[in-house]
Amino acid sequence: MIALGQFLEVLIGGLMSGVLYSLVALGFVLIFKASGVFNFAQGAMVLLAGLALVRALDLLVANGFPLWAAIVLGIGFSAVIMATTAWLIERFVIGPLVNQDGLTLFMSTIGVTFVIEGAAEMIFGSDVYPLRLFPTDAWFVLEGLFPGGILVNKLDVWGALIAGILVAGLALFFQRTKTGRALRAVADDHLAAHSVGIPISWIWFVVWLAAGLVALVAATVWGTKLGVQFSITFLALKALPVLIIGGLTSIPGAIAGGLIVGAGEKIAEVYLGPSIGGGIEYWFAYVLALAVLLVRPQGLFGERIIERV
Amino acid sequence: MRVRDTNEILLQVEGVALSFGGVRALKDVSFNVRKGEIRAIIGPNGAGKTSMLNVVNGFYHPDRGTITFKGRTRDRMQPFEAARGGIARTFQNVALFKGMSALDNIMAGRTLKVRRGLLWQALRCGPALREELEHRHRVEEIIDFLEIEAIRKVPVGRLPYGLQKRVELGRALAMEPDLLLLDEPMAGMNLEEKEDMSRFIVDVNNQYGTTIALIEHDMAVVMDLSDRVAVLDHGVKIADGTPDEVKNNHAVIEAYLGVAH
Amino acid sequence: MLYREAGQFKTTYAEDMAIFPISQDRIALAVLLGIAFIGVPLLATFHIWPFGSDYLLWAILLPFLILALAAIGTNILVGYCGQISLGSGAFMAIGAYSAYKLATGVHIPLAWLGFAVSIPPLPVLASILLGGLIAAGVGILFGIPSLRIKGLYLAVATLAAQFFFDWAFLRIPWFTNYAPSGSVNAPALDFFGLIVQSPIERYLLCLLLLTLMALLAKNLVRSNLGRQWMAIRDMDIAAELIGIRPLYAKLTAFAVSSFIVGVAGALWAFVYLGSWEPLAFSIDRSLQLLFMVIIGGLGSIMGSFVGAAFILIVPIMLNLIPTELGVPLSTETITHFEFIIFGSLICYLLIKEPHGFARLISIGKEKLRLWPFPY
Amino acid sequence: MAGGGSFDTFPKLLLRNAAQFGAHPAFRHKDLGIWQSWTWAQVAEIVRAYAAGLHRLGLQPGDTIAVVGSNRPKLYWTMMAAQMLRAIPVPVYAEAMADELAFVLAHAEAKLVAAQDQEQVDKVLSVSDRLPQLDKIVYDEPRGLDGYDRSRTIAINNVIEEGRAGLAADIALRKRIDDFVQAGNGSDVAVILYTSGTTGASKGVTLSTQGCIDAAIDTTRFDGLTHEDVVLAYLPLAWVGDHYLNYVQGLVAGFCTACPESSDTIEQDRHEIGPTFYFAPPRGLEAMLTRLMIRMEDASLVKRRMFNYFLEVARLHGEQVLTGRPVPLSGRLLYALGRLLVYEPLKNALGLSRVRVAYTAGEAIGPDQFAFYRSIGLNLKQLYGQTEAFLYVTCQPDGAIYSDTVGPAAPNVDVRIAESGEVQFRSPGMFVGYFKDPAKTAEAMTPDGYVKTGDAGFFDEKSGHLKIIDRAKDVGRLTDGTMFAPKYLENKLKFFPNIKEAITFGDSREFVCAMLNIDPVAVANWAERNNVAYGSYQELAGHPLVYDMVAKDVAAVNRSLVEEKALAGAQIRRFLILHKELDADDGELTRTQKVRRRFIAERYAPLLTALYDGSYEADISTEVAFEDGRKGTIAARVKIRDMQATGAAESLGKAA
Repeated sequence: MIALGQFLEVLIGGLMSGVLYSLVALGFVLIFKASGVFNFAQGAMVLLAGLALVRALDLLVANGFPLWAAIVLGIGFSAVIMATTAWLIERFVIGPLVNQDGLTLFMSTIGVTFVIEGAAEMIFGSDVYPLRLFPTDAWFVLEGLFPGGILVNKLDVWGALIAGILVAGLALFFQRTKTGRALRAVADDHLAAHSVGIPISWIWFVVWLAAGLVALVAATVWGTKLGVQFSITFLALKALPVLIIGGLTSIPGAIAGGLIVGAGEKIAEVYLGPSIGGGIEYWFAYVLALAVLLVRPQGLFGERIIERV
Repeated sequence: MRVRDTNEILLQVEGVALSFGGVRALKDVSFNVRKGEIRAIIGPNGAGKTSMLNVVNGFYHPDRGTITFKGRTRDRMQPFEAARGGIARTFQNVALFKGMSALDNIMAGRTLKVRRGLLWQALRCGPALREELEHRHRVEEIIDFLEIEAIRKVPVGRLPYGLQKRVELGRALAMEPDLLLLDEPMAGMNLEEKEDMSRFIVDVNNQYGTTIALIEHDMAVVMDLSDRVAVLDHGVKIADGTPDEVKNNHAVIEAYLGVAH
Repeated sequence: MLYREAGQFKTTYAEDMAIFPISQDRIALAVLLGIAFIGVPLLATFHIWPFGSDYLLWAILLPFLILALAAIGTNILVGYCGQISLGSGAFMAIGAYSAYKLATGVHIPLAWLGFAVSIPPLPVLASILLGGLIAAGVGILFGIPSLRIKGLYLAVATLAAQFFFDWAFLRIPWFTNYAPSGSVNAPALDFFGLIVQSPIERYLLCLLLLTLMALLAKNLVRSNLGRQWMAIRDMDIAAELIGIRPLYAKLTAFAVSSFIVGVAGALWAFVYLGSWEPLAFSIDRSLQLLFMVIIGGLGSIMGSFVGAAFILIVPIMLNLIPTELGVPLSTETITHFEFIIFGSLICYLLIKEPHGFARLISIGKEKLRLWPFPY
Repeated sequence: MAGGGSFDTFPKLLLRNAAQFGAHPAFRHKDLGIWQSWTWAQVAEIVRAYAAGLHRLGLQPGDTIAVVGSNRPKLYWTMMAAQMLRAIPVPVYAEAMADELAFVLAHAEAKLVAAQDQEQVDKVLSVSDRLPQLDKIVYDEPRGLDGYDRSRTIAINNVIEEGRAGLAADIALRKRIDDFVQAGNGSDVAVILYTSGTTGASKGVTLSTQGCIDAAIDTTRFDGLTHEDVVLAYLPLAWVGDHYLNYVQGLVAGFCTACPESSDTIEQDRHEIGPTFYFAPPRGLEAMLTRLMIRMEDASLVKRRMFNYFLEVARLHGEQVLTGRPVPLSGRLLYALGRLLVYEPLKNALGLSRVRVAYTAGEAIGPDQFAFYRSIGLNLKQLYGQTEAFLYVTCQPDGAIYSDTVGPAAPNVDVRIAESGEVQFRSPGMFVGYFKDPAKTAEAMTPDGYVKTGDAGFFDEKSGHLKIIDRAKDVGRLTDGTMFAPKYLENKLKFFPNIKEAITFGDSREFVCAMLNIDPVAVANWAERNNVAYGSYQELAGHPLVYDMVAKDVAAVNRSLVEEKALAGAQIRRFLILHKELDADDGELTRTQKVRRRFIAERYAPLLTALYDGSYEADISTEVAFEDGRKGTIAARVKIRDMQATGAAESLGKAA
């Protein structure tokens, strides 16, 4: 019973933190779907959004704004920042590189990553800034079933909730809005965009903006969890294996991938870790992704790629 | 030296069918290529010509049917195995190695003939160097043959289309193939270039006795070039025979009137 | 203008295919090597400017030589074979730790079989080269996915290598000979009796290895194997149809690349750091190397040198110039500037000159050859 | 440096070279991407084997063997091998039409033909039915020929191989070849060069071995050519220039002859090989100059400024520096700088860096072009010669160079001006006669054994150099008996950028008049710069300002004539500018862009009369053919301008 309880606890914890990975992965998928760009900079964007938000909050609160107002303004501010970033990236990097091969685009986003990280820290500072948007204490559920019950972190629940809303929102956006449909068209082929009658540059701006906002959301959750700091970018890197597992082009895939990774690494850590020195989380996701690549290169939810001469 | 009029079959394609996700590109196509001949496969655009070539050199694997090359029937095989077997090929829209010079592109065609391995090549002395120089000499003969001395060291990306096609032919020749597949060798060329190219094709066939199978959608250019012509339309072989026979074949005329020219 | 080539003609293919067919270039190279092998040591021994202190030797030249070597390795994989790698740092680590184990004696207790394998400590040079070979082996292992997966996917595979080995060398005590701190010390650099100790000796050792391996690498990339790599990079389908086996081409690229990177890693640990921990080979190192080859020039050995030099010099300049101007920057700000400069430079080059500084240099050279004509 | 010495035949010279410079390169050929090279020793061995092979094919002393193709070592060797057998090589222009080829081969009774490639072989075969005496064709490049009738065509390589085998096997053969070499002497016919048939059917100029060698010894000494020198052989094999400058001088001096890879890589090949002795016809130099100026157009402004500045410096001091005359220090320094930044790089880019001596000849070269090349330090000189002389009649010695003379008589050449003003000469290299044509030979010679060049000229008082003014038959006289050389005047006029074509009249008239064509490009530019408005070529041609400008040029020509006593009287008194461009389609020019004086005189008769009846304008309407072939007529009123004869004309008058 204890064992099972502990397992459930680990599983739930894992799934929950998996949701956080999904949040970042969503950003990748958005951009990849629309522009075929494998956006290495997603992590940096989370950092930027987080820093912008937390610093704005601190400033506003310090100047005697009520918390709710500060939050609204702060989020507004960092949203503007993300919009600007999206515009800059489209205008100066992705725009000029249109029709380049994926590898070039990928490497360019590595460049972007560095610029964002450098600029973000230079402007907003490079310490650890605690962020308190959500309750971080825990519930104990099913105390009837298991002695001591199962610990569920409230923050994780919030995260899951937000992720759910986000996915629903995106789904609506893709299904209902003109731009959304245009995005799907572009994903299939760039020329189609013109037929839709929307300038490609606008579409890409929107995509990067969306990715930026997703990053902002992710930042709010993560910032609350571990405080806004540089290391967030590395956690964000984990979205890469999440994508590989879920499939680069599928939003559900991103979610599922996130959950798998999250649960997998926690379980591995707890049950395998001790025997081989621990810290498995550090690489588990990547090796899992590698394994998936070998059996199913397009990922669990991705479409098969057919080559023609 | 040209080996004509032997009836020895070099390539036999038997009842090949191929489809991509429901689209049937080839429906039960059969034809053969005799040793030493120039064989044309013509047909309007989208007749499945290129798919046919891709099946022959192992890039696509047919759903049904067999390919017999040099008496060996094989089912699934990788493109590089086809190359190893002696099948070379050029592409409809030139597929050169953009980052390399014309010379290097053709030198790359010698890969199958290279004997010395990694370490030797790294040291690049003794036998390895000697071998490299021999290959260079062989390649220079091809360059001379195709009259591209002047652009030897130019990155292929900078070459006009016509010359790129020549370099690509050179790369195929460097493999010293038994069967040379040419995918629309004269596509997008002006008249003069077309004449040059036809001359080269005939010379290759004469000089090196290479068997050539070429596909074209414009039948005019292949008629005075090839010994036998097969006609594909919508994945079906509708005619096969000497140029004259084919010219006067109703089905063929139909098919060609069908497409705007 | 400087190039007056009229009358330089080739009577053999060997001459025509030489690395430096133009005599002016050969002279320039000879001068450069002369300075590197004789000039610098002389100046350094007598502490003549700019070698008043060992700073230049220690803080710039030594890391430059080793990272240039690593960059060459990375360039073979990324630049010549077109296989992206975010794991070069890991392969440096593999080189370093394998060399360390070999040099300090390997002991593998196979308890369940009831006996143990042990190898006595090997000479340093042997350890370094074997370290490279082991890295090559691992490289092949992680290269295998590249047959099924392309570009971006491969990036993740190499990331897997990066993170896995970061972890392994940190958490598996066997690699560090159970050093409590987790940081290890290089053995004495004993080369057949002569101990490499002073900065100059270290400099010469690295210079020698770099020169040799650069030559071998250059030979490879201008031989058939190099052409196979580039063919795979430029158009893998066409490459297959002329008989190039993707398996062979890609795995050799991984092997050669990892070998060179591994050796560089061993040198970095043994000769430059002396004592180190896994952090020295983190993903930052991988990205740094990637930047070197992109900035220096994908698919160019010379570019690897240029890139390495550039990446090393910028931070120093960022430190020096403002100080000279009387507005010294905090180390933090410097790092931030570094990030921004490198990042934007990468984007700029990818857009404007995908072949990096190397191409710019060769364009300049062409201009000199055609002078006074523009083309 | 090597003279001919006692070596009176080419085979002997070849052996001498093999002995003296055995290890030195004799021939190079850019083939298969590299410069394939042969030392004198190797060449001697190959030629001997080749000769043996040809002997076995039945080539006898006195037989002729034609050589058709572009510059290839094997074709040069064919000539050597033939001469080794005391047979006579007959090089033929590679571009010759089948008929011309047929004529030459038939006339020369060629027994064998050495052809470069399939193209030439096909050409020969196509006319073989007209060539009863033709036995076999040997060819250099086998491509596409292996299907051919073995009994008629053989690869030169095989001939050489068989010869080699024969020599190895058969002592008698060896002996026979040696005997041929021994028996050979200076009186043997060395070669028959067919003059390209511009004037009627082409004539076979027969040259004696001794003559060739003596002439070459003189000129190689004159220019100090040695076995260290290198030439690029790119001019037609059959042209006397190539045969003399490369083949004969090569054997005499023992220098290396380099053959380009193909006609479209000549520039590249010249750049690689870097010749030390160079010949180019004025047209070639002109084209080279235009090309490089056009290329410079695209250079950055700064670079262009720099370039033009230093060309100006060169124009001021270049000639002096080259001929070692005193130059102000500032000039020296600037020129040195220019040499670093422009002249040397330029010569390098053109592949002329290593040239010690360069010649041009054949027609008059524009003084500006000539000056340009000399000013950047290229030792370019002029020579005057013809096939009958085996090239050299006169040539300019280093240090005494004038763009408008062709220099004093070449060593051991005896030049005189006949009463008629025709240039006549006697020279060591002069021809033996026209092959199978004593009549023409007699025509070409004076009773006292001088050769009539058919050119009119005179010796310049100051320099004592020969000036060629025109074809003798075109030279006329004014009614007062002054010599009138239309071509000479026309060239002088045409050297002005504004004047494209010029036709002068004066033969048996009392003074000289000129009809001019303005250069549309040059004048249009001028008009733009000076914002002169005009609607059409006709309007531009008739524009008074244009007349003024051209008048200046004409005046300049008149002034320059004053210098030359013989012609001072023949100054241009009146001129007009034609309302349309002379055009080959209207039959006013030959297809080679030469003006057809008589035709124009008829076509524009009204203008001609107007020129001489003193009226100041005249109406003319002419039929013209448009590009699309339609015919139409254009009418115009053309103005006529008077010119003042420059002072000296009067002084001449007084003198008379």
